[in-house]
Amino acid sequence: MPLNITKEQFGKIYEDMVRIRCFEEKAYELFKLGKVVGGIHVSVGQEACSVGVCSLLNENDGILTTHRGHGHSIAKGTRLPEMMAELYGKTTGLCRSKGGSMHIADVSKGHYGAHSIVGSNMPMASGVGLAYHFEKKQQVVVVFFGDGAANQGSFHESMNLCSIWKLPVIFFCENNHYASSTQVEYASSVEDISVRAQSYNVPGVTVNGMDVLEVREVANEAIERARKGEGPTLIEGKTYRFYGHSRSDPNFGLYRSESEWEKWKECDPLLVAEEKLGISPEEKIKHWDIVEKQIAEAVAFAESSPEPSDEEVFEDLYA
Amino acid sequence: MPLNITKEQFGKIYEDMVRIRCFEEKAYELFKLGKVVGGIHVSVGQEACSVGVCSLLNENDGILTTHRGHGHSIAKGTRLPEMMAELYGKTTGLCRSKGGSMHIADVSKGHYGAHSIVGSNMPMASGVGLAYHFEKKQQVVVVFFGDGAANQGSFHESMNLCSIWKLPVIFFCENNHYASSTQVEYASSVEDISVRAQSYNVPGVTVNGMDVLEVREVANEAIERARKGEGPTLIEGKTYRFYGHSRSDPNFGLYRSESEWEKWKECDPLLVAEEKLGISPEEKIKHWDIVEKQIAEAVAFAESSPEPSDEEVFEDLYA
Amino acid sequence: MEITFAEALNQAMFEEMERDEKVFLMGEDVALSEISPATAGLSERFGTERVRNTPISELGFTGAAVGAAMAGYRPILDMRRIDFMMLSIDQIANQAAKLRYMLGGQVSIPLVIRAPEGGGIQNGPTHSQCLESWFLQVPGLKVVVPSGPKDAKGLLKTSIRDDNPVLFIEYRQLYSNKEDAQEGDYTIPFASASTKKEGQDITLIGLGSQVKNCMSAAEELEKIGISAEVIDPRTISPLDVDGLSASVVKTRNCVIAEEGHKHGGVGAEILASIQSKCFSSLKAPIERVAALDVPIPVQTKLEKLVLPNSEKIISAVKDVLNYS
Amino acid sequence: MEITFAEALNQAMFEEMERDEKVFLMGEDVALSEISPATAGLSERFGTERVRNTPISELGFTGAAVGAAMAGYRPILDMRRIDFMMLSIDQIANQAAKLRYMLGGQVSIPLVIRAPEGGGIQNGPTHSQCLESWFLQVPGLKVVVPSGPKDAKGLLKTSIRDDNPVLFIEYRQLYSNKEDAQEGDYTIPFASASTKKEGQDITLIGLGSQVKNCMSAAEELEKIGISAEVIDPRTISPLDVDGLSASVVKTRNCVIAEEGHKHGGVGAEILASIQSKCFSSLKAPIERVAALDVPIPVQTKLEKLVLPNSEKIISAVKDVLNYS
Ligand SMILES: Cc1ncc(C[n+]2csc(CCOP(=O)(O)OP(=O)(O)O)c2C)c(N)n1
Ligand SMILES: Cc1ncc(C[n+]2csc(CCOP(=O)(O)OP(=O)(O)O)c2C)c(N)n1
Ligand SMILES: [Mg+2]
Ligand SMILES: [Mg+2]
Repeated sequence: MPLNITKEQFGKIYEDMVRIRCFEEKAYELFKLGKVVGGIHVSVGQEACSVGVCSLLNENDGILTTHRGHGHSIAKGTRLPEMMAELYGKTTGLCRSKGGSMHIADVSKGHYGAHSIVGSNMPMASGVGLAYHFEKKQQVVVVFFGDGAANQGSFHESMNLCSIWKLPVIFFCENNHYASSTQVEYASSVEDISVRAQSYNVPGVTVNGMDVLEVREVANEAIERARKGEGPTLIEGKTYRFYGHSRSDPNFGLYRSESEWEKWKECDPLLVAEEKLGISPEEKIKHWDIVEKQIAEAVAFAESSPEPSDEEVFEDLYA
Repeated sequence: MPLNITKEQFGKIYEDMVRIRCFEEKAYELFKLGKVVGGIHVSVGQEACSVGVCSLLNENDGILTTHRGHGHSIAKGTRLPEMMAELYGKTTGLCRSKGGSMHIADVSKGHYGAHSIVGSNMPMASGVGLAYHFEKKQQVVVVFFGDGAANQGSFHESMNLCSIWKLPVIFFCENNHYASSTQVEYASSVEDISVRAQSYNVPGVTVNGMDVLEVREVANEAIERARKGEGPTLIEGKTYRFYGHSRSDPNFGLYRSESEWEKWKECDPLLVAEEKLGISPEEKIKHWDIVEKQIAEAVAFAESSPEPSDEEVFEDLYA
Repeated sequence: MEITFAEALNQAMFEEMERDEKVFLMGEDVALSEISPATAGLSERFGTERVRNTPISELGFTGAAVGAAMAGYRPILDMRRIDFMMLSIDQIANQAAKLRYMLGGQVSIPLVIRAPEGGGIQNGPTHSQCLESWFLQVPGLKVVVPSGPKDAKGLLKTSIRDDNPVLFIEYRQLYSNKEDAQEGDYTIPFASASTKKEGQDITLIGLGSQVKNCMSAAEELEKIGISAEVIDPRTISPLDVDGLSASVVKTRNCVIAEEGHKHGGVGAEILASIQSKCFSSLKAPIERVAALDVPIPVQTKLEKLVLPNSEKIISAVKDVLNYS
Repeated sequence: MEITFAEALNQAMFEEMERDEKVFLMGEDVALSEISPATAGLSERFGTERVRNTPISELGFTGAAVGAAMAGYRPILDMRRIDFMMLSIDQIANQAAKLRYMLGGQVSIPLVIRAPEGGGIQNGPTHSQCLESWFLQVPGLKVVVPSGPKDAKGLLKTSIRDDNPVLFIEYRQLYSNKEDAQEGDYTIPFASASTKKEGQDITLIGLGSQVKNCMSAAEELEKIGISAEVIDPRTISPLDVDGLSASVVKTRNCVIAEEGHKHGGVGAEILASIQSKCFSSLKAPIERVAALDVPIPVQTKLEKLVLPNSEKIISAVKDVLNYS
C-alpha cells in the first residue's frame, strides 16, 4: 500500500516532532534547575524516528521504549501534563512518581512503558505481540531500542521468537552511534545493525533516521507486513543525539568530536522535515506556538501538582 | 595451508571415532545397568564433528563442551579411566565425582569442561580466548554447542564479543536437528545456523557433520584464521544423534520418525570414515581391539575405584 | 481420590485453562505429553497455541510471558528447573515484580512461573538448587512452596487466579508422592500456614520437600515421648508469621527445615520473623536444618550428606530440647 | 591521608594492576576516565587491553571474565550497578562459584565482581537495589561489603588476591565519603568484623551504607545516656559470627541495619546465626532495620520513606531497650 499523506498529516507529523523537541529542551532546562527527580536521557536529534514510526500507529497498537523514551512517548500520544508531572515527582505523574523518566508509560494510549534495563523491552514486546497474535485484531507493537541494546542477548532471543511465531512486532533500532561513551564501531561487529535480520529470516533495512518521511516509508512496509501476520521486521534508523548521554557528559569534546557533532546538526530532523514536508514559515510559527503553549501547560500542571502522600509508598505494589 | 594427512593420522582419526563410539555404547549400557550416577547424554552419531575438529588441535589448545560432551572430551585426549570413574561416581573421577557426566573436564589436556547450562559455555570460551589473546602463543579454543543453544542470548553476545576483539575462538554448532524433543525447524528461524555468522561479520559455514574429513577441512581453515589473529568462525555441522536425548526417550517413535532415523543411520560417520579414510578390514579389527581393551580397562578402573570419603564433600570448594 | 503431586499440578492447569481462555502455558518441550506428567495431555486438549513450546531462550520467553501478561493474558511458565531461571531473573525481578509499582498501577502482571527444583535425584550442582530464598527480596512477587498434592492443586489454582506474578516452587522429589485430594475446584489462600500434625513439645516448620521429613521425624520422636507439631508455611511471600508464631508460642521450641542452603536460606527469614514474636516464650534458640553450604554433588552418597533429612531434624530437635 | 571511597577503589586497583600483570579490568565504559572516579586514570596507565570496554552484554562479558579466570588471569569486572547482574547471574552463581567444586578442584576462579549498588540518589526501582542477600545462598562465592574508604581499599586488595570469585559490593552513596587511610599496600582479612565504636548497652550491626547511620544513631543515643557499640561485619560470606556474637553477648541487645529489603535480607541471616550463639544473653528480640518491602521509588520523599536511616535505627534501639 503506497503511503498517501495529506497536508493535514504533514502538519501533524511536523508538530509532533516539534512537540518532542520542545518537551526535551524544556525537560533538560528543568533538569538543570533541579526540578526533575532522578536523571533524564533526552532524545533531541532523534525525533524523525519516533514520529516517523508512531504516526503510522493506531491507538490500540503498542509501543515499548527505553531510558531515552520521551520522544516515542509523545509521538504515541502520551499525555504531556502527566508526563511532565512524572519528571517532577508528583502524584499526578503517569507512574505516580514511582518510575520517573526512565519508566514513562501511558497504557491507555498503547504505551507499554519505557524500560530502563537496556534490552529488557524486547522480550516484553514479543509478549505484547503474542497477545495481539492471540487477539487477531491486526494490532502491531513497535519496540524501540538503541545500538547498544542490539548487543544484548535479549535482542537475539526476541528476534528469533518473533520470527518463528510470526508475531506482529517491529524492532526499531535507533542507532545514534553511541551507547553511553562507547562507539557503535567498537561495540558492534557489524556496520549496519539491520543485517542482523538475516539471522532470523526476516526483512532488515537501514534508513536515514534523520528523515521522517523515509522512516515512515520503511516503517509502513513493516507495519503492513506485521498486520498481515507475516511477522517481524528489523529497522535501523541512523541518527544522532544532539545532547550528551545523560546528566553529566557534554555534547562533544569527551568521546565525540565537535566536527562530528556539527556534521550531524546540519541534518537536524526538524530542518529536514520542514523542507520535505513543505512547512511554510507561517505554519512553522503556528505549530511552535501551539506546542509551546502545551508545554507551558504541562509545566504548570506539574508545578501545581502535589507530591505523593506518605501512604502512597505502599500503593500499587499488588493488584 | 592445505590439509596434508598421513596414513598414520588416518588411523588415529578413525580410532578416535571408534573410541567415542565404544565409550558411549558402553556408558549407555552401564547406565541401564544402574552403574552410572546421574544422567548421561550420549553422542553416538556425532563422532565426525568432535574428531574432525579436535584432531587439529594441540594439547595447549582449549575446548569447552556441553551436556553431550563425552565425544569432544575423548577426541581432545581426556583420560578414559578417570572419565569412566566420574560416571561411576568414584573419587578417582575427573571431577572427584562431584560434577558427573555433564561436567567432564580434563584441564591438563586443555579441556575446560562440559557445561550443563545450555549456552553457558560460549561466554566462558570467549574468556579462554581472551586469555589466549593476552598470551600471544597462537592458541585457539573451540566451543561446541547444539542447535538449541544457538537460540540462547549467550550465543549472540559471545559471537559479537569474539568478533570485535578478534579472539581465537571457533564456534562449532552440532546441529543434530533436535533440542530435546524440539525440532530445529520449529525453534530456529533459519535453516542453516551458520548464516548467523553474518550478524558478526565473521565467516560462517555449514558442513556435513557426518563426514570427518569435510569437518576437518572446514575446521582447519577456521583454526588457521584464529591462530593468525583474524578472529572467530562459526561452523555448523549437520548431524544426528542415534540415541534419544537422555535417559528415557526412545531412538524414534516419539518426536522423530523411524524413517528419518533410518536415513541418518545410513550415513553413520564411522561407515563414512572407513570408506573415505580407506580403512581396511584388518585395520578396522586392529583399531576396535585396541579401543575395546582401553574401554575395558577404563571400566575396570572405575569399578575398582573407591567412592569418595565423607570428608570430600567439603573439599574443592575454595582454592 | 489419590493423586500424585504431578497430577495435582496437571489437574489445576487443566481446570484453569478450561475455565479461563486467557490462561496459557509456555516452556521448553511442554507440548510433548511424554515429557512430564505435570503437563501431559494439555497440548492435546488445548492445542499448541495455548500449550506452546519455546526455543531454549529463557530470557526471551520469560519476558514474552511478562509482556503477554501486561497485555491482558495469564501465562503460566514451565521453567523445567529453577536453576535455568538465573538466565531470566531480570525479567522476573527487575520487570514482572516491579512493573505495576513502577508504572504507578497502570498494569497488572498475572503470571505464574512454575519452577521445579531441588535435589535427591543425582542431578548435580546446576540442576538441584533451591533458589526460593532469592525471591523473598523481591517485593511485588509472591512465592508459593507446596509440600504435597492436595496443597499443590489448590495453591496452583490460587496462583493462576492471582493478578500478580507468582513464583510456584515444585520440589521434584515430590512429583510422584501421592495423597488424597478432593476432586474439582478448590483454592487455598496465601499466607495461611497449615498444621500438618499437632504436638506440644516442639514446632517443626518444614518447607516444601522437608515437610515429609518433618513428619517422619515427628513419628520417630513420638516413639521417644516427644510430641512435635509440624507446620508448613505454604507461602513464603507473603509469610504467615502469626500462624507460625502461634505454634511456637505454644510449644516454646522450634526447628526449621528446608532444602536450600543454610547460609541465607528461607529459614533465616522465618527464624528472624518469629523470634521477634516468640522471644519470651522460647526455651532454646531456634535451630535450622538445611543443605550444607556446598554445591549439590552428583554423587549419591555425597548428595545425601549435603541434603537435610529426618535424622538431621531429629538431631536438631534433641539439641534444642537439651539446650541449657 | 584523606581519600574518598572511590579513590580507595582506584588506588587498590591501580596498585594491584601494577603488582600483577594478570589482573585486568572489564566493563561498560571503564576505559573512559571521566565516567567514574573509581576507574579514572586506569586506562591511561594500563592501556585499553587491560582496561577494556565491553559492549552492553552483561552475560557475555561476565562469562568471558569467568573463562579468562579459568585460564589463569585475574579479571576485575565493573558492573556499574548490581541491578544489571540479574542478566549475568548465571555465569556467577551457576558457573564461577561452582566450577572449582564441580570440576573436582581442577580450576580456580580468581575473579572480582565490583558491584556498585544502593539507593538514596533517586535512581528508581531498577537502579537502586541491594542484592547481596541473594549471594549468601551461593557457596563458592565470597561476598564483601565495605563501609568506608579505609576498609574498601584493604578489602579490595584482599579480594583481588583471593583465588576465588569475590562479589565486592560498593554502596554508591558512599563513593564521595572521605576517611583517613594509610597509603600504599595493606590488606584486610575476610571474616573479621570491625568494631567501629565501643559501647555497653546495645550492639548495632551495620552493613555497608548503614554503618554511618549506626554511627550517627550511636552519637544521638549517647546524648540520652545509651551506649551503643557499632560493629561492621565487612564480609557476609564468610561471616564473622563469633566476632558479632561476642559483642552481643557483652551488650545483651542488638539491632541490625542494612539497606536491602527486610524480608529475606542479610539481616535475617545475621540474626539467625547470632541468636543461636547469644540466646541466653539476649534481653530482647533482635530487631532489624532495613528498606521497606516495596521497590525503591524514584521520588525523593518516597525514597526516603523506604530507605533505612539513623532515626529508624534509634527507634528500633528504643524498642529493644524498652522490651519487656
Ligand atoms: C542492562 C543494562 N546495562 C547497562 C545499563 C546502563 N546504561 C543505560 S543507557 C546505556 C547506553 C545505552 O545505549 P543505546 O542502547 O545505544 O541507547 P542510547 O542511550 O544511545 O539511546 C547504558 C550502558 C542499563 N541501564 N542496563
Ligand atoms: C539453560 C538451560 N535450559 C534448558 C536446559 C535443559 N536441556 C538440557 S539439554 C537440552 C537440549 C539442548 O539441545 P541442543 O543445544 O540442540 O543440544 P543436544 O542435546 O541436541 O546435543 C535442554 C533443553 C538446560 N540444561 N539449560
Ligand atoms: Mg545509542
Ligand atoms: Mg540438538
